[in-house]
Parts: sequence; C-alpha cells; structure tokens
Amino acid sequence: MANQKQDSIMSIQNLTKVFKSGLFKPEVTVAVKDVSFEMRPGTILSLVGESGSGKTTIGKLILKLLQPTGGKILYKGKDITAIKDKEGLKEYYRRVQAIFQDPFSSFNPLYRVDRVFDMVFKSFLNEDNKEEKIYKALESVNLNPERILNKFPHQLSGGQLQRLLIARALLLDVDILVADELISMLDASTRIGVLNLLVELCKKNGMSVLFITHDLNLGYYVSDYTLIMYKGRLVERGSTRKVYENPIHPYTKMLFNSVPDIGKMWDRSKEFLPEQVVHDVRKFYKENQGRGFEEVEEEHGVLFSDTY
Amino acid sequence: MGKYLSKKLLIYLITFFIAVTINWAIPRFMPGDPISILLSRFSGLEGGREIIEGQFVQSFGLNQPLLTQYFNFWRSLFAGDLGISIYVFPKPVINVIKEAIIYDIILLVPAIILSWIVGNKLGAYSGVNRKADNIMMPFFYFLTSAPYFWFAVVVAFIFGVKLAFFPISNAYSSTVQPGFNLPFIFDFLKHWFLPFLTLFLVQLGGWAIGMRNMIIYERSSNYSKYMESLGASDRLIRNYGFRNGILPQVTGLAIRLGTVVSGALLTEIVFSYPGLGYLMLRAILNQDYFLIQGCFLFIVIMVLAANFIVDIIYMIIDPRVRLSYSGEV
Amino acid sequence: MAAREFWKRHENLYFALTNKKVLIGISIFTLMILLAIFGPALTPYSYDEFAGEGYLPPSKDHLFGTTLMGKDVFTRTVYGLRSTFAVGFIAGTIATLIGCIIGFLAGYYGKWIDEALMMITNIFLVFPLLALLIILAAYLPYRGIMTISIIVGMTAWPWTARAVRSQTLSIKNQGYVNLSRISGISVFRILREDIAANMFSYVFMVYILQFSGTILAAVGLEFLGLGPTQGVSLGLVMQNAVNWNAIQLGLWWWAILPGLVLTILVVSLYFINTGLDEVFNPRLREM
Amino acid sequence: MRENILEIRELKAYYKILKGDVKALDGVTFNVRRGEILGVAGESGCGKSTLASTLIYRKPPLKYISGEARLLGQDIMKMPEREFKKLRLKNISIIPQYALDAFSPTKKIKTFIGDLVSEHGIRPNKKFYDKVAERLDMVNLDPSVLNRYSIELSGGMKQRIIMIISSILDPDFLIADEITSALDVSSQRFVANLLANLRDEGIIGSAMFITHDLSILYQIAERIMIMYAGHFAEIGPTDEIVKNPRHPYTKALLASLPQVGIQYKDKRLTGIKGTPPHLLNIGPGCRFRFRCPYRTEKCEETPLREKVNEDHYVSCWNSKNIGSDNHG
Repeated sequence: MANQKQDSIMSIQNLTKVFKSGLFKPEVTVAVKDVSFEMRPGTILSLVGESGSGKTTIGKLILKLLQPTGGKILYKGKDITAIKDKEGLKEYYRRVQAIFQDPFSSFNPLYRVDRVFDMVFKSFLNEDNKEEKIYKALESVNLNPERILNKFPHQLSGGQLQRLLIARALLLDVDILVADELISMLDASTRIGVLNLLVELCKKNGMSVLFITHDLNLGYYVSDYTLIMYKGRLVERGSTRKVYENPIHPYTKMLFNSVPDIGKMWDRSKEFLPEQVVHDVRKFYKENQGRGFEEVEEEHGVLFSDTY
Repeated sequence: MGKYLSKKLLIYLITFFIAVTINWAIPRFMPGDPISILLSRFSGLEGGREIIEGQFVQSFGLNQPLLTQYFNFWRSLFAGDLGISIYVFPKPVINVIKEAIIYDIILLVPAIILSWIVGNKLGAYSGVNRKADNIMMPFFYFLTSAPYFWFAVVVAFIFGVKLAFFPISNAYSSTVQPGFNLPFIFDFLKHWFLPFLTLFLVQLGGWAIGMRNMIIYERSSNYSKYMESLGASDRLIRNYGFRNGILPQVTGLAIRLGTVVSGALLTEIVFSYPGLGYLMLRAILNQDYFLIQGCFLFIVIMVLAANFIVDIIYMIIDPRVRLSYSGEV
Repeated sequence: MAAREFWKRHENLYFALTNKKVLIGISIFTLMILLAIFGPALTPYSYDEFAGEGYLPPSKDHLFGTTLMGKDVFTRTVYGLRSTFAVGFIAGTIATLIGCIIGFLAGYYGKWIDEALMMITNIFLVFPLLALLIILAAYLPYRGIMTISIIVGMTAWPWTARAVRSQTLSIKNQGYVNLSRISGISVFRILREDIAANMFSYVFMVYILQFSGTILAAVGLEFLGLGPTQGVSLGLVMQNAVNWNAIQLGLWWWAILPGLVLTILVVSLYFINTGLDEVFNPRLREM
Repeated sequence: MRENILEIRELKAYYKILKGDVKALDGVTFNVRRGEILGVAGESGCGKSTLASTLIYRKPPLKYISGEARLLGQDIMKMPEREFKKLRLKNISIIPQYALDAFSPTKKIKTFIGDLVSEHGIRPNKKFYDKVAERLDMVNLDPSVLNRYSIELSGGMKQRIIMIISSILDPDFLIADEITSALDVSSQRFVANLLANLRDEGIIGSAMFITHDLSILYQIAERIMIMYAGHFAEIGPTDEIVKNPRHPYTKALLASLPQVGIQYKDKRLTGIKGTPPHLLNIGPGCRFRFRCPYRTEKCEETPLREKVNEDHYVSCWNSKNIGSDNHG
C-alpha cells in the first residue's frame, strides 16, 4: 500500500456517518462506519453493496451533500470537511463531480437540458467559446448536439441524459467522478455503451471514478479496484481480480455465489438462505476476534472482526 | 406507541400553556386599555367595589410585578377562579361556563360522529358508483362551502318558519319544567334538532368528498390490483379500500375539530342555543372580558380533549402507529 | 404547428382549460369579481342609505329586496362582496406566504429546524382558531379590513405549512437538486428554480383553498360583530338579519341571499381546486 | 411432448389513449407446457409486462384486440369476466412486479390470505392455515408472520409471502413478473430458486418468468422467449437461445451482457446503438430494423414466425444469415 498513498488524489480515512432522527428520543442509524480507502487518477474504483450497505452515503459524503460524523476525507491532502465557505466549495466542485442514478430526476423538468451546462459555465468556466466547448464535449460522448440541445428532459432517453451528464463532467475536466448506480435505470442494450464511454474517458483524462453499484458483474467489467460494503462496513477491499478470484470475507463469498451469470449455473442442490450470511459473518468475526482490517496479500484487505 | 402519544400530549400541553398565557397577556397588553374598561364597568354594578378589591388587587394583582401576576394567574386558574361575569352578574365565570358547555357537548358529539359515519358511507358509495357520484357531488360541494351560520339560517327558515316543524330558538320552551319528564325531553329534542341538523349537514359534504377521493385512490393502489388479479370480488376490494381510506379521514377529523367547534359556536347564535357560542356572543356584546376569556379557555380545552380522543382512536386503528413505525399523522 | 407544439409543452394548461369543473369554477368566480367591481356602480343606492320602504321582497328596483328599515340588500351585498374579496386576497396571500416559508424551511433544512417549526405548526393546528380570532378581535377597539385580514391570515397557515413541507421533502430528494448543489448554485437559486418553480402548481391550488378558507373565517368573525368596525361586510349583513329576527319575520331575502352569494363564490373556488387536482393527478381524472 | 397449459396465438393488446393506439403487444404466439418455467426477456417497453397484464389484469386503457389465449383449452380472452374470476388463483395466478407493495397496510397477513381464498369458496380453517404454515416453512419463514402486518416485514420476506399467497391454491399457470428486480443479489437467488422449487414440488403446474435479466433466466428457465418492442423475436430452449441465438436482437442483447470473468481491459462488450421505437400508432415492419446491422429491404414487412431448429422459432427475415459461431 505504500506507493498507493503517493499518487492518491483522494484519501478516505476512518469515515463514519451516523444519522439521528427525532428531537427528544433520537433514533440512531450507523450508515457508514470506519471506512478507509484511496482513490487514484485514471482508475475506476467500484463500491459494491446491497441496499442499506452505506454505499450511497459514502458518495454523498464525498460530494459534501452530507457532513461526516467522524473521519476525514482528504482531497489532494486537504480535509474537505473543513470547507465551509462558498468559494472553497466552488473550488472543490470545480474538480469533484457526480452522476446520479435516475437520469430523469437529474434534470429539472421545467428547464431545457442545456441548463446543466449553463450552470457549470456560470459557476466554474470561462464563457468564451461556450458553444464550441459544449459541442465538443457532446460529440466526445457520441451525442449529436443538434439533436440534444434545446430539448426538454422528457424528450430524451435515459441513455442520452446520462451521456449528457458525462459530457458535463468532461467540460469541467474533473479529477473525481462519483457515479452512483448511473446505469441501473438503463436497459441492458444501452448501458454498456454508457459504461464503455465512462471507462474510456477515465483512462484518457486521468479521472478517478468511484463506481457505486449493486451489480457485481458490472463492477468486475469496469473497475480496477473493488470495495465491498456490508452494513456500513468496508468488509473487503483490493484489486478487482484478487477480490473476485479469492474472496475471503463470508459476505463477499455469498455475493459471488449468488450473482447470476450466464454460463455458470447455481448449485441448486445446496440449500441457499439469504439469512444465513448474518450468521456466517458473526461466526467469522468471532473466530477472528481481536483482528481488525488486515492486508492478506498485496492490494487485498479484509475485515476480520468488527470488534477490534 | 408510547412515543406517539407522548409527543401528542406534549403538543397539547404546550398548546394549553400558550392558551392560558394568551389569556393572561391579552387584557394587559392589548391597545385600548381593556382593564380600565372592565374596572369602570364593574364599578357601576352593585357590589362591584368588592369585586374590584377581590379580583383585581388580589388575583389580578395589577400593582405587582408581571411575573408574579403571571404565577398568580395560574394559581387562581387551578383554583377554578376565572373571575366574575358581568353579563350574569355576580355569577363566577366558571359556573356560567359549566352550565353552557353541556349544551355544546350534546350538540357536537352526536353531530360529529353521525356526520362522520354517514359522510364516509355516502362518499364511499359515490366513489364506486359513477351515476351517484354525478348527482351527489355538487350537493356535497355546496354543503362543504356553506358557512355554518348561513346554513343554520336556511335550515331555520325552511324547517322552522316555512314548515314550522321545529322551534328555532332556545334549548327548551319556558312552559316546560326541566327534569327527567317526557314532555321536557320531547321539547328538548325538538329544540335540539335544527342546530344538530345544521352541524350534521355542513360537515357531511367534507367527509363525503374526502372518502370519495380516498376510495378512488385506494382502488388504483397496488394491493387492489393484486386482489383483483387473484379473483377477489369488487365488494371485498371495496371493503379493503374503505378500511384504509378511513385512516386519513380520522386524521381529517382531528384537523377539522377546531373548525367544527367554531361552526357550532356560530350555529348556536342563530338558534339562540345556550352553549358557549351563544354565551360568547353575549359576552362580546356586554364587553364581559372575563367571560370571553373563560369561554376561550374552555373551547381550547374542549378541542384539545377531542383531539386526544381522536389520537387514541387513530392509534387503535392504524397498525403502523400502534407498532411505532411512523410517528406522523 | 406552433400551436400544437405549444399545447404539447403545456399539456397541463390544455387539460385545465378543457376541464369542466375548472371552466365552471372560473366562470362563476369571474362573474363574482365583476359583480364586486361593477356592482356598486350598477346600483343607485349606497349601502347605508334607506333606499326605500322596508320589508320589500326582491323586485326590479331592489334585486335582493330591502331590510326591515328599508336598506337595499343587493347594494349591501355587493359592497360586502368587495370587502370579502379584499379579505380573501390579503389574508389568503398572507397565509399562503407564511405557510410556504415555514414549510420550505422545515422541509429543506430538516433536523432541529424541521422539528421546531413542525411543533409550532402542530400547536397552531390544534388551536381552535376562531376562538383565538375572537379573543384577538374582541380586544381591538378599531378594526379595518387590513387588520382583520392580517389576523385571519396569521392564523390560517398551519395546514399549508405541513403540505408544503412534505412537497419540499419529496422535491428536495430529486437528483436535480443535488446536481444544482454540486454545480455551485446558490441556495437561493436552488430554492427558486428547482424547488419553488416545481411546486408552483401545487402552491397555486393551496392558494385557492386558503382564499376560500380565509373568507369563511373572516365572515364568521363579521357575523359575531368582530369584523371591520366601519363599512359593510357579508357577515355583518347576515348578523343584522339574525339580530332583527329577519327569518321569523319572513324577510328570507335579507337573511339568505347575501349568504347564498358567498356560498356560490366558495363553491366556485372548490370547483377550480378539484378540477386542477384532476389535471395534476391523472389518477383522479379517470373517474 | 408434454401437455400445453397455455396456448397463445397472435395475441394483440393495445393501450388505447387519446392520441391513438400504443401497440404494446402486437401478435405474439407461444405455448407454456406443464412443468416448465418459460422465461420471457426483453428491455423496458418490449411488451413483457403488458403480456402479463393482458393475461390476468386488463384495465383501460389496455385493451384486448385480437388473437387467442387458451388456458387448459379455454380461451380466456373471450371468457366473461365472471367466469374468468373463478379461474384466477386456482388455475392462473400472478406474482406482480409490485409484490413489495401488494399488501393492504391495515390487514394482518392471515386475514389477507383468508379473505382471498374465501372468495374462491375455500373456508380458511385450521387445516387451511396448516397448509399455509407448511408453505411458509418451505420459504424459511415462521408461521408467526401470519399475525403480522406488512410494515413489520422486510422486503425479502414480503416477496416470499406474496409468492406463497399467489401459489396457495396450486395454480396450473403462474406469472412471475420481475420478481427479482427489486431485491438484493442474495434474495434474488433465493426467490428464483423458490420459483423452481414450487414447480419441482408440483405446487404450480408451470410458470412464466418475466424479467429483464437474462442471466437469471439462464439459471432456472427451460425455455426463453425474447420480445422486442411489442413483437415476438425468438423462442427456444435456454441453451439454444444463449449459445445459438438466431435473432439479431437476441444476439446483441447477449453481447451486451457483462459476466464475471470479463473485464473492460480484456474484452470490450458492445451495446446496441439507438433506442426502441415509439409504439404509438406504429406501422408494419420489423421493429428492430432501425437498430439492426442485418437490415434489408425485406424488413419493411413484418417478419413471420418460422421454425429454425427443433423447438426453436424466430421472427426475422435474415435469421439464416445469423451464425451460431460467435457466442457461447
């Protein structure tokens, strides 16, 4: 991990987020607990987890849409939780951007889609040659500007809208892109195009992409590194190949066993219960009591026990 | 469940506290110096001097610091001392109100409950029967738009004057002897009927419209679709829809209680029915501020108590609240 | 072609203008406004003048008849209608504004701001407002239309705040609000362009209900004799009628007609509101 | 060959809206056999969910146009509603797409099941609830869930309970509409297996599993039908479809499917350019022709359904040119 630190552009350290609701007898939910990882330029990091695992919360914390309860998020060495003023925030968003899950809800239905470009130009960019720049960005995501600009969101397809948002990130030449389930609302035939585009641009422009997904196959297809989340915890982390080929945490194993895959049949003779994983994980933690998050090999770490 | 109720109770306590504080503050801080008006009105009455001594110097304590006045106010409130009425001098306000409030209760409770039940039934019918819907809906809109007192006038004119079926003022005739005797009860009911009818009908429209929309909404819900897919009869699906549609209607009852009570006050005035509303009007006309305030306080208490009852009912019928899955109503 | 494009873009407007309820409602409402504006010019009398003999039933000279003392009921009604409209506009606007601001803040900022504001709202919600109005109005020796409107408006907002809050909550979680936030857009612009603009149709419907609600509340006050201390109002006309035992004396026109005008006005507002509801919620349209 | 439980011939159902007809299901022909799970796949708007609605829950604006659907020999399209009601739950049943939201919030699960079967003349007595408990045990749920309300249950539990309810009267034909889409990976596997178990145990006669996820179908379906934009594209045994697709759309769909073991660096998957056509008042012709690399002039005509192999049918004019060489 030594050299990983050197060129990391964003470092997440012991990130924790606790939600409290209710004024008098607050209910406490631990959404994210003690999560650490690094993001490097030109790499795609997939954050895999089921609903309620805390993966989306991490995305929101990085985007400063939420404030962390504990831990640090260092962007180029500076803790972003300290950014409070408008200018600092603007400077941060100049380089750290996102694409959200639902393309249709990402656009205000009352405005033409051009608004997303107008906003970034107004806030971040020099307005010279604005049109030319937008055209270039749209063309590089394989969209025909003539057919896209001046349209209302409902006149375009989900795939087109997501491409448009990728073009927006391109215009800004961002360092970090949080892609939260960006293709889960798209159909199989269109999503691969969007995905390929994302990887291509990441490699070409040296972006660091946090690819948040529940789909293991997609995660495997695009990412260099993989993070597995379970109940707010980062349970396994490492280079994608290593995690997929040699999963160690029982939750990770269960995920790989249950993902449907063409060409590999599930073993239907074995009883499979989703509840089982809770016990398996508890047992695993118990057996490894006292151990914490450890590196098992180079670029592959596992959470052995949550009671360190 | 406990959380839900305690949260509600807290709101009611705060509301009561505010109501009392308003009551204390208004005569002291309103422009026009109402206290001097009160003083001058009392001094003209026989025995008024003693009242001024007793009320104003001791419990009102005008020469004491504000905070002390405030605590004294609370103390006398818990002692049941709301002052002396001018309108029915020299009766204590609390006694005047006690006599009046019984009329509000016998008017409001049946009107609210019956109207709610009948309104919901009619609305549910309207929601599944297009023909009935087209005929009944305009009528319901008319009812729900009518000011209570205007509708009371209309009812009084039709049933009391034109048809002369019912008397249109007072709670009973001066010719009958109040008590548990048949002539009195009959006479009482005759006087009670028109104000009741007014309250019943005006509310009816709102409940019917609400239930009709709920039924249509529930009918397009997923569980309705599922049940229909599995061959459930329209009747069963309708019953399910009604059961779920009732929930927001109970919430609606809580929200509208204030309006209904206000409507009852105005209706009583039209029929000279001696409840709090009629009393309040008399108090206003006589500038009897003690009585106005007493009425105000009791109206607040009445509405809060009714709200609390509705909350308990809601908790019983909605499993989500009972099981603490949602604190919102 | 351009027209077609226009209707395609403004589909809701098209549905609104072809909705029977909306059309009927708007027609009646407009008629009432015209009556309030031009009514006083149409009648030769003034509202406090003894215009003729008393006890006259409706006729060509006195459309709504005369009072016991010979005042022209129609004249009093149209003047009263003016004051009613004024109260509706002012109090409705105040109530909608307060409700929107509190609902916005509670929904958008959440956390303790939400808890505190909703606590206040719930307290106002359980408060019997007419009683509060009475106690406020009773101690005010001089009351103008403005005063009445303000105290009515200040007490009528709670349900609006709750409704607006839940709308804000659902819009706040839309992706485009987050996208605007990470686009370095000011909170004010987000509130205006992303939240308020998308709530416009909803708030408009709320306003209609507030308009009718505040009118009814104000008329109740007037009926108790706590309305404006000068001039004439619909509630006052009806209070006079009841005080003078108009119905017992058979002067039904005095007691009933002014209230009927008011009721029709409120019905028209309800029609517009439900019609618009059907326009914005296609689920109700099917019925 | 096993008995056909369901026979669909040239079935058409349109959404009749103000602007015209949305031809969401436009001439589909297939059979469902006893004991099989037929998978139906395609992207959103392909007509797969309309097919489910047409068979069991037709409500305006969806309207039956023509064709037939024979359930155990009786045409359920032309059957009076009152008669068809009796077949529901007993002969034909559905696990709807919105299964997690299919409960009435104010009724206990027990009441809900009891009310539903009472409608079919079955008394919900102890014997009946014993059977329910047995079924619940099959899905690893305690019988105590019967006394709960839906809000007390997790998503996975609700999905399983709906599956039990829908199959409680042992229907001959069960429609499973996107039953895995709303679930997490782990529950997906359980639920898909459960469907197969219901079939294995003979509780359901046959099932039609509608999903957008081909890889799940691969796990449990005997045969797969592919639909595109309201048209039938291809039907055949699962292995045939996956290894030897003869419709260009099936082929493209498979090529766009990510699998564990395939990384971007090693092998670039390809998507399909463009989007499906709008179905409002759409004319004749193959509906895939706008995105199809094999397009010819002939494609302006609606392709006919033809047999290309044992049990393998395709609707494509150029199916002969589409090789079996490049996938699998």
